[in-house]
Amino acid sequence: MPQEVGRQYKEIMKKYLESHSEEDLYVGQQFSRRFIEKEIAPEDVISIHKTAMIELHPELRNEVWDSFDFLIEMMIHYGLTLREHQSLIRKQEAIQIEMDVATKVQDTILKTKMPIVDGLDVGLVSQPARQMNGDYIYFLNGQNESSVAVADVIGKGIPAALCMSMIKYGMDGLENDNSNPRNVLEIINRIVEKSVDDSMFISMFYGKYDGENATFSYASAGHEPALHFNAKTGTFSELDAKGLLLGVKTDAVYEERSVMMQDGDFIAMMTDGVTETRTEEGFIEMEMIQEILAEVQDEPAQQMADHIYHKLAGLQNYRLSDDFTIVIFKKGTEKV
Amino acid sequence: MPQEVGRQYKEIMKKYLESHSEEDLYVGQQFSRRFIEKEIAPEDVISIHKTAMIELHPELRNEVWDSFDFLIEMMIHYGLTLREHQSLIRKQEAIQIEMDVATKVQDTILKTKMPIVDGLDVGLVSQPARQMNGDYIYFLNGQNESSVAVADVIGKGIPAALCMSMIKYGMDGLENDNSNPRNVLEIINRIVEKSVDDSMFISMFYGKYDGENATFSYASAGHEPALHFNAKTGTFSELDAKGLLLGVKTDAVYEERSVMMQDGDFIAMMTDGVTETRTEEGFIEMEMIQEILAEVQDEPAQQMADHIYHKLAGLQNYRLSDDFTIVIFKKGTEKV
Amino acid sequence: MNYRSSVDIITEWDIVAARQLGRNEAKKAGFGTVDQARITTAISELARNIYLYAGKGRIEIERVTDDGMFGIKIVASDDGPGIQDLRKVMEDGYTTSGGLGAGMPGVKRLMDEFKVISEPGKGTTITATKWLH
Amino acid sequence: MNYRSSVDIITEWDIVAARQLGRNEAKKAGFGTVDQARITTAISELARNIYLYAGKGRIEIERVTDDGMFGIKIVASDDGPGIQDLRKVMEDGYTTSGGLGAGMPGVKRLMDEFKVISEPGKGTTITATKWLH
Ligand SMILES: [Mn+2]
Ligand SMILES: [Mn+2]
Ligand SMILES: [Mn+2]
Ligand SMILES: [Mn+2]
Repeated sequence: MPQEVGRQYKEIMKKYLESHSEEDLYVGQQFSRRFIEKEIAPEDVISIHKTAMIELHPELRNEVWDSFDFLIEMMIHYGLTLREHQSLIRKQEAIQIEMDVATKVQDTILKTKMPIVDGLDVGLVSQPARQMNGDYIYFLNGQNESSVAVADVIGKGIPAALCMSMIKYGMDGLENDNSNPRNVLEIINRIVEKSVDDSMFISMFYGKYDGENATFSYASAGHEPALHFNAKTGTFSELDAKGLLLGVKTDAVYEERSVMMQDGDFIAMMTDGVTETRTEEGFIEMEMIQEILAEVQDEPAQQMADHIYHKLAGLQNYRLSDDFTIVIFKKGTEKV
Repeated sequence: MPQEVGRQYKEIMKKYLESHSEEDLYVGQQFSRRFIEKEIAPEDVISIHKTAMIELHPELRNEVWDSFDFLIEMMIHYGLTLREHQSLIRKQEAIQIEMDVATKVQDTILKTKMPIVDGLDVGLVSQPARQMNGDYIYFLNGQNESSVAVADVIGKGIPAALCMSMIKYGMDGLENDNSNPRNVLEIINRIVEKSVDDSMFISMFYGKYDGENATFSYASAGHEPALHFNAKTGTFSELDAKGLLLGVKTDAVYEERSVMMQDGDFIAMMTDGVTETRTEEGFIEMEMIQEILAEVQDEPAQQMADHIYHKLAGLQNYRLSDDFTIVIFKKGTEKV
Repeated sequence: MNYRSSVDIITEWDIVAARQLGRNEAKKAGFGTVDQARITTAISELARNIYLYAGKGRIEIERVTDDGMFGIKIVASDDGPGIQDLRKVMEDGYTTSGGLGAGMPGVKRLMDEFKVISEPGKGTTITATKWLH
Repeated sequence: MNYRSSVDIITEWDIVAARQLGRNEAKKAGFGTVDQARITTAISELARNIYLYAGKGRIEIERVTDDGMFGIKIVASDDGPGIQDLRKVMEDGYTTSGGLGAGMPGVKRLMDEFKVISEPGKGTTITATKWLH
């Protein structure tokens, strides 16, 4: 303990004992904060205090000095806890650095290529609510066809990240003849069920656009329904199909349905971070999403996705409570 | 603050002020530890102390009481740091639970199947030094041939775990005609280079046993050489091949070499956790590993692997400083 | 009708004035020495943040009652730059080592209730209440 | 020639005796009040661990010199069950909430040097030294 610290402490306390002014307490408290930064333990503070009192009031009775010794003894474990705290903070910082690296690795591993198919215009927004995104998008491109998996991992952090890399490589391994929505979900379900612990589930919507006959076929593993906008009638219909969440049951089967797309039609697939947007007045209605999409029905798909993101995130002051993902497949008006 | 606490404090201190006995300090300190458990802040302790002193020695001068008020003010930030500590501990516990789940997920994702090939006996030990294993083993089984990748991820924790899942799915995706050692390393190197940040490298040894002509071909990405035991001559030779660590350079090329295996021959592939076993006298010599293996040359491959693990881990009191992995391919004496 | 008084924070001395006001009010309201010191410290932190980061602002102190409970409410307001990343400022460890002092998590712990409203460019209002138990 | 004295730990009262011995030695060696309390607390923790987990053992206290430095060394030894997972016992947070009290990391922090030798089934010897600065 540098003697200088003790001298300053004595001066501040001396002034306080004479004047009882708030200013001295303020100065003293700012001073005590520097103690903590210098890792001076609380028992040291008592000792500094005792020394200062001995110098200022040597006439005091012995009981006072003894009582300070007792107090020092009482403070030792407080001092230990404090030092444990400082080491824990350093540990926490190391974990943070590790998480940053992991996020970067995950981003590179999980990146997916937007499809280029004649006559299909694609838009995508995927915004994480916290550091790691628990929504996952995977595009699979064939000749004259384009598929997308929109998934939401229930569960967070590192296990969820590992889970997504598993989905990605599962998809990468798909053979071409297995790429129908119901087959894809069945295969991925088996992989997930085998690899993942019971507390982790994944909802997934898988949609495939076949450019040959302008058909969109889809299957769903407990995921939010998609929205199909019919340009001719100007109306929306929900696209939903029966199926359990991935990872619940090995031999789950998935319903597959399909719909024809006309020029100007679009299909919006999303996660519950979109549909369960929560404002101060509560959750928004599905009609609201439809209205927002209808406003921009003539824009390119990417602008449509950006527009709905800014509208809904704005309602929450851009503080998302869940990961937000929307994918738009729009059939071009001109056949290229 | 329950009054009872103050009353007990006063009693203990009273006894101490009268007798100055060590016993009272011991009792007092045990008591102070319960304070911390009850989240009683250090400023509360000063206040309890002051109250006790007022009751025991009301005759003391005002400066004493004022000095305690000053001390309370000095302790407020200590109290805050302590409460921050308690919340940090809870956060740390949550992270620990997440890591446990991640380890389990990783174990399931990464599990690999030991090969069954006529005439080849395989043994494996892989022991992590800490919670997550940074060594990785992957078996690939074809008709009448069996391959193994032995890898060591340089880098730890979560990023390393993500990295291994990437290798695994990269291997899963290999086409049969690409399964020659040099091709495998070139493909995996490209995947790793693309996905991984510059601070993470992987060393890998890839060996393939072809049952048809009893040939073992291999390539190495900056990995420890393997050992080939020639049963006829009773001597060892090192199997090494030129090649950069994975993830350094996109277009790295790998040398491929091969060796014939006779009945009773075995090949031991390992990570540096084996060769760099550190005892109190320093690192062990490669000769020592050869001697230990030679002792058990007639045992089945799994017993050989277990034997060398127990020998070397025993030298370190089973406190491994690095992950320890050894794989043994042994050519059976009887052709089945 | 609530009793209410305030101190404008412009210079560092105003921090001391706000502390003094807070301590007096806490004492009058019947808080013990330690809680007086905690309330004063919370005011000190809030006033210091205004002085350091917003330049100027105001600390108001109110006596409040709610459902038979009696307490003291601190309102710290400024028209400063606002808090960019509220989530980060509320994180433990983030502020204690840096310039914000005991920072927001500290003030939150010293008091019983705590609320921040902040918009970048439009200033910050922090309300914190401590109840007499 | 080093001065050396010891206390056998069999009952809880022996913990107090070991503390007393340690405090006296620390005082004689010239340590200040706070360091006396820290050395005594370290002895207390070690003796308590012996009493609670090994049943019996011994605390020895030595004066030591090294390269002109002067200090006090505590040796705590027992023939108890030994420590199963040394790594875990040395972890922060692990011991403070459980039965081991301030535990090993605490003793390590109270002193300047610290060493454990433990083999399951064969007992534990802990050596901790504090230097006079
Ligand atoms: Mn989610
Ligand atoms: Mn969600
Ligand atoms: Mn490694
Ligand atoms: Mn290694």
